[in-house]
Amino acid sequence: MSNLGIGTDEWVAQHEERLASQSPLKKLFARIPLWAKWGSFFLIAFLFGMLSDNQYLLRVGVNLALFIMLSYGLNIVVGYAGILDLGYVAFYGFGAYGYALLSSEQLGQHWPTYVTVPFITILTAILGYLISLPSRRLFGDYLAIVTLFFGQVFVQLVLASDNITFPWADDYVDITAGSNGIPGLDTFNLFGYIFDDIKDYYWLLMVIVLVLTVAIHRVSATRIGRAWRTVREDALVSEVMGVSVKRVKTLAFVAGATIAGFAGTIFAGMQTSVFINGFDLPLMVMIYAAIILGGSGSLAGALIGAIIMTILPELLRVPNYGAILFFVALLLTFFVLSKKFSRFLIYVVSIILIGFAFQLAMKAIGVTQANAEDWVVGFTGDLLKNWLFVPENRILWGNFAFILLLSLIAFFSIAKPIWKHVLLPFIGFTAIFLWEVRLIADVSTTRQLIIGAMLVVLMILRPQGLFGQTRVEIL
Amino acid sequence: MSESLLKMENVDTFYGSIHILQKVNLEVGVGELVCLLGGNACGKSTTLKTILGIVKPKAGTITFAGEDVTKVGTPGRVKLGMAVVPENRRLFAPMTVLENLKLGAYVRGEADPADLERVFELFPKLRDRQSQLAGTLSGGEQQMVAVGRALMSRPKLILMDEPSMGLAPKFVEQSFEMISNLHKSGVSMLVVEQNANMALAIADRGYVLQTGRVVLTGSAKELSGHEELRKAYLGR
Amino acid sequence: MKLFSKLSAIVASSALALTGLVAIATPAKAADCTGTVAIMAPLTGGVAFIGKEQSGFAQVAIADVNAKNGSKIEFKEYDTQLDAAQAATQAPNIVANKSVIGVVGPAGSQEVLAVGGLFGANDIAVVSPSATRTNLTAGTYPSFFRPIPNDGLQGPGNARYMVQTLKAKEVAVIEEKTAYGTGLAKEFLAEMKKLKVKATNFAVNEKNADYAAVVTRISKTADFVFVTFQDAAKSQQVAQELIKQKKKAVVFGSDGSDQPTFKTPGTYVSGFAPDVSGLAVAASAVAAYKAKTGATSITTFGPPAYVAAQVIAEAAVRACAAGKTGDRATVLAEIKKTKIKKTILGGPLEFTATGDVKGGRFYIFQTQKDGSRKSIG
Amino acid sequence: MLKLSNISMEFGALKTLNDLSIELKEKEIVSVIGPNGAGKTTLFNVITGLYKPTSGSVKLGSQEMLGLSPAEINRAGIARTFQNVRLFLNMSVLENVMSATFGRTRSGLFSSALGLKRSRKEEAEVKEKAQELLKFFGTRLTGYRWDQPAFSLSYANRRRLEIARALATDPKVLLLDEPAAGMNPKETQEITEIVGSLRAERGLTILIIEHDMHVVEGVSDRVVALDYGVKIAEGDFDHVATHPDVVEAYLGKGSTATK
Amino acid sequence: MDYLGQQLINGLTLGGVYALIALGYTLVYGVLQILNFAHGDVYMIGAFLGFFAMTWLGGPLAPTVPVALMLLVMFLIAMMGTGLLGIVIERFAYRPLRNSTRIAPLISALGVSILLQNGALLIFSPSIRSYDTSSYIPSTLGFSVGELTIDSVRLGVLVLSAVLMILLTKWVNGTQVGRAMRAIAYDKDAAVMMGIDVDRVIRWTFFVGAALAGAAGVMNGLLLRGVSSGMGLIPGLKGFTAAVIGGIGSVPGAMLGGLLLGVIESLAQGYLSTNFADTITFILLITFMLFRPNGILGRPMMVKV
Repeated sequence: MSNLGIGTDEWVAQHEERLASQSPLKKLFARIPLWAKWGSFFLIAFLFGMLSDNQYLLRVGVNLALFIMLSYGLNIVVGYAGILDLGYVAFYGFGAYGYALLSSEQLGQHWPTYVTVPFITILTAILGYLISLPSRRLFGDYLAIVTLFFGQVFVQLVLASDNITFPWADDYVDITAGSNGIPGLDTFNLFGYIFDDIKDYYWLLMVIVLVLTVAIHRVSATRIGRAWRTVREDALVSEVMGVSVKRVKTLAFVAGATIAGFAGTIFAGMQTSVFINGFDLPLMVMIYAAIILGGSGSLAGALIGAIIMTILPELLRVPNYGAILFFVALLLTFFVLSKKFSRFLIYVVSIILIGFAFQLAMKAIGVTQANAEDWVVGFTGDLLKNWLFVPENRILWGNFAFILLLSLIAFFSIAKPIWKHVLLPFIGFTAIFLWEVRLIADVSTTRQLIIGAMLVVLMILRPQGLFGQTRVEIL
Repeated sequence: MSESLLKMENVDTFYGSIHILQKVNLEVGVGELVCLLGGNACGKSTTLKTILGIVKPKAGTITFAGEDVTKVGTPGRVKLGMAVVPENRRLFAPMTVLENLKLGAYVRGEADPADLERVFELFPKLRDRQSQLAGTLSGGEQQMVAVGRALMSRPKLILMDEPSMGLAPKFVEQSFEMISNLHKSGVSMLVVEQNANMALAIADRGYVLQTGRVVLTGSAKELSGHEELRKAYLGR
Repeated sequence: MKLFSKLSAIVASSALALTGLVAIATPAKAADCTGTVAIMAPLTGGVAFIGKEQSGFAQVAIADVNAKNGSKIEFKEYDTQLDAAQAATQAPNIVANKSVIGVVGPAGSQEVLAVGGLFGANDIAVVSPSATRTNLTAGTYPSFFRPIPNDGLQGPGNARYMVQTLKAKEVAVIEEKTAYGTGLAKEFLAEMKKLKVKATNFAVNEKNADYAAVVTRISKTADFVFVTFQDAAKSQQVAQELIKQKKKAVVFGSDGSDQPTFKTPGTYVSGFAPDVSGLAVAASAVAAYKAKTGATSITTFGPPAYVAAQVIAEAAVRACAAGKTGDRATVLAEIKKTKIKKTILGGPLEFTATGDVKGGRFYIFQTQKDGSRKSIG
Repeated sequence: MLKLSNISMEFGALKTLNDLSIELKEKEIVSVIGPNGAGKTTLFNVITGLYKPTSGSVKLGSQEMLGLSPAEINRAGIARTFQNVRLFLNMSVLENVMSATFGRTRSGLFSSALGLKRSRKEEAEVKEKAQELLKFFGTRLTGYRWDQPAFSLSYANRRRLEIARALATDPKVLLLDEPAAGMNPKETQEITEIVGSLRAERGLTILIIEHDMHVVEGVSDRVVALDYGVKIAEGDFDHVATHPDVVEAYLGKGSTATK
Repeated sequence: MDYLGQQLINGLTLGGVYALIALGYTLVYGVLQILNFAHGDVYMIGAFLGFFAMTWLGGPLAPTVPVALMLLVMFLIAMMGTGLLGIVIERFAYRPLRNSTRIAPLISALGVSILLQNGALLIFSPSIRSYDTSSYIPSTLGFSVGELTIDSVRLGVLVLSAVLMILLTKWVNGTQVGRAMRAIAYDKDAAVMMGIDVDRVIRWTFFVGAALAGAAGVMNGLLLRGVSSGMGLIPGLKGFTAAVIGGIGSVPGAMLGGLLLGVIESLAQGYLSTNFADTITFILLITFMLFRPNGILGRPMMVKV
């Protein structure tokens, strides 16, 4: 009776248990020092820059670096300070258009790069400050919508400002060239060094990203960073604990805006043209996806998220990569769902059998088979062409398969366990059929479908993002 | 002990990988008032959630009113006759008192006027306030609405989660008086309390929970006299 | 053990996938005449209908050329979402792909601006089926061609027809703020100014959905409403709304409106083919396209893409005949010599020195009571 | 030290505080009791600047607090805890405490980003201070606990952490809102002792809201009883606890049972 | 005066459509506090379903059934279809995330939006469909008051959206499910303890919200004709805007917000520059939000300490 343990601290008692429940991989990863993880990323980036001359890959690298800057910036605003800023991408556009107007024939200005870039970056910071002023009064979703409006005002203003008529003037004034965009910008020219190769931008951006990483990491771990997070957690308490909430929020807003504006100037110099549709909601959405996938509030998460959102869509342009992703995901899903290896094998065999049965059935009812040349795309098609029966009217069959698959999955989710086992192989077969008949042939749409599915699945599996901590929120 | 109303047998509950309840056995008889005591994070509210079916146990069975309800969801259990007065009362503040009461009868479909009448008889104050927003009531009145709401589903068993928490001494007293009266009128109850002194004063029996295990059980009288419990929970 | 068996299964399945990958890495057996035509188009996103149709028609054209000449020319899609930055990212990818001999696209003038220089420097022909901005053929992009007339032809042409033939006294313009719509409206307005006819411009956002408010603004005395939409359903809406609001003005659509959904009787539309509906030369291509994609209708964006792909593929075949299979410079030179008697657009095709259609012109139709179109000029 | 004079607070027609005056001398511990809804927490909100009272004044020493922002009031030397424990749940225990030093530290965005010596030194000091404050609560909040997110703490520990966080702002006056709520008798006793030692060791002036009469009796120099925003009794514990109005409105007839 | 009247009618009809979309946002937000960004795409699917119902019931030029019946069936099919879609979306994309942070469902919703858009692209092909009703609902049908003309479709849209909104208000305020919905909105855990089947109520919420979007989709088709896979983005955004300026979570607020937005847009286009109309609309909305930070009918956020 004496060791009932009444009154001992419960969590202390469970400490060991919680430690033991961590997976070994996680522990191993936790043991690698921070600098080594980051270092390896920059080392790879460095080696790639040294070794590669592939213009396309370098361009993707530059896009990635710009995207990293954007997600770093947004991560400060959303991830650290918890301000849901849906107009963030306007700062990027502002930076780009600012640079464009001062470095092109549009207004006949050709300022030197070392003046334009700091000038525009500071101007973006001021803009960020001005926009944060009215935003101080607002919270949560109301702030989100107002920032969204700001973003839209920017887009609409740029679109409309190619045709400003004044009551006193006969002709109209064209400032931004509207939907025509501004082509023919000066590339960067730093004290005589002309950035005429994509690699110049690659190195420039690598240095910037490195510096930003170190700087943001330091800030986030110290006084200001802590204050940002307290504001995110509970602004009211933060204020009561002596944090000047308005100032700290403004600081986050301005810091994010500045980074975005800076990135914008580099983008404009690299691209040597700017068009407004590149600074609208779709990009905004992608940046959000990046930081949330990576784990909102985590610097590494912002980086990984940016990598996923930049590299994956590029990879998926190649049908075979898409196929690998699809089949590996399919196998993995079946593996996880079957729980036992033997059952997994049964599923696979069943799918194969269903394929042959389908073939026989189709031939029996006299459906004409499509010419293999018409539908085989990529290596999986080659592998499967003798097994998979593809009817002639592929599009129609594909559409039916699509709807059938969705219905099967819907049934699966509510079915009794026994029926689930029966349904699974059919789901698998329908998925493969759909993939080969319809999806792989239409890479671009498929690419979007995969990205969409990935966002949903990743969020369900890891709602806090890849590098995010489990969070609790009190509303 | 009389005929059993609620029975938990060897219940194990997990949050993720953390083992919260470990082989918990607990029983409430018809017409009994049982209290569940324990310190912070010992699993008291998890026990309550497990009984209500909000948390599903990994092992063990829960029987209620003669039926195995281990796999039954919360609505089903409420339909069978469980009702709860949650911690901090948890009224629907922006809704009227009447709406709150009607929600108590949710599982029965539309509320029965006779049930409403019974609640108003029990708490005449509420009758005048039925169209007032619940959030604007005083602490004691809120407690009445919470109990009234629980009664609306004609429960066989009322679960009370920390009825004294955050209340002024006077209201605490009223609260326990109310519990005691309800008990006397024949309702079975399970009361979860930090305030062991008061709980034991009105309960028939009690359980002490510690790190997810039932470490002590007995009649209220036995527990009040238990030396170690005294030292840990009852203060002086 | 459990973990191990799981892992091994994963490894096995990925290995299987990798073997497959290696298998396709080995090149297909070389045929006599090869090469890849890259298709740059907005295949997803808000205006996917443009890209999908262009790509579909281009594929049909390549298949047709292959069938006719026994060549094995392939195609590859590059999705740009009508975004210049994405086009610029894909351009070096296309340049790096040594088998690419020419590009169908990009769809938008702004994309051509972003990638034209790079392709020009690499002797890759760019044949855009829908980039109509006038200044693209100013000589800056030596490898740029388009099988369709430019805005400089359509805008002023329509203006003159409206004023001189249809005797318009007052005109309203609905300028859709896209690269296409703005460019065209500017050319049109400039000509109207020259002709000294009152023209009021209403610039509207592409994302605008309801044109009732704009129609209400249109003066009661206006004779015509010139619209520069890319989606004919919008032109139809404006036409119907004019009737509902009892305005006398008649919609005059640019080639973007040249689709069957725009069919209010009495309206006008300009297009670059003499008669789109029931054009015999185009029938088989249209049928093939519909069968291939499952589309139910076509717009004006598709057929030019057929011609663009045809131009490249045929040039490639001629290059092969000259023993220069897959040589970009030769293909480019051959494209300059293009001479097609009758394209599926209904007319002959030759290019000027700067890449425009030689003798290109627009045709004007009026919609009849039964919804059919009658060519009137 | 802290002087509230003639404070009235109205929400529409509702008067939550009515011409209330309370004065705290240096190092004094005063308890505020009263039924739920009597205006106790409103009083705290007025003192910390979250609510602007309709009339009255709040003075810390000779400095007027009304009109200052909550952050400024905090930096002037008033810190508080919250009735329903409001920690920065997703930050570590240590960070929770460190964050409260914001008003007493200087390093800005750039000096942090550049990792200047000044900022690193400050950071080290802040960390040391936070650890020291946490040690104040014995072993409950030390060791591996420092890096744990605050949401993983038990209810009682959250209350303790909240007090530590308030202390990190270097207050002269500490306002505690039901520090013993949700604690069992043993833990309650611990809190009582801690409150006592806060005054003894750190020289704090403390205003405390509490329902648990053991705590009130154990710590208070003086007790103020409120009902409907009006002061109904003031004096030492025994005086207030036996005051008929207090018994009627707050303690109830069988008040001894609660005790 | 006529001009103003005409513009007001233009604005109100457009606003009616916005309001129906906004209601879906507000219902879901009210109950789950998540922004269902896939809502605009549900609306798009509704427009497609209505289109197919229309073509199925007789070619666009020759209706084989009475027009009224055809319209009824179009709305029914679109609303049932999108309603079910709403349930499926909730089941797969939101339910697993119900206890995570608020921002996770946002991304999941984004994924659903991409899936729906591109799925529609795949299945419905990229062709732009057009509701061609001119032959059996003549453009000239309607009535005039002086110079003011109100055509039949606009009037129908206005009346139908008003009816749907009234029904919805009744549903939310007067039924057990509606009450349960509000209870969940305020305190989900407490609602669970009352024995409320939260899953079921949320399913209902999604069904009703999505069905309203479906109705809006059909209305949009009848009113504005063009239907394509990418059409959901902007109306979705407008609906969201309307919901927020009305006070998100408030049903009457969403209606007012929608109508207000429609009217502002119309007047900005009608009286000021069409070129700057969107800019002006957004600046007006920003100003409005600054003066009424919680929207028209949103409850001010209580500072709870």
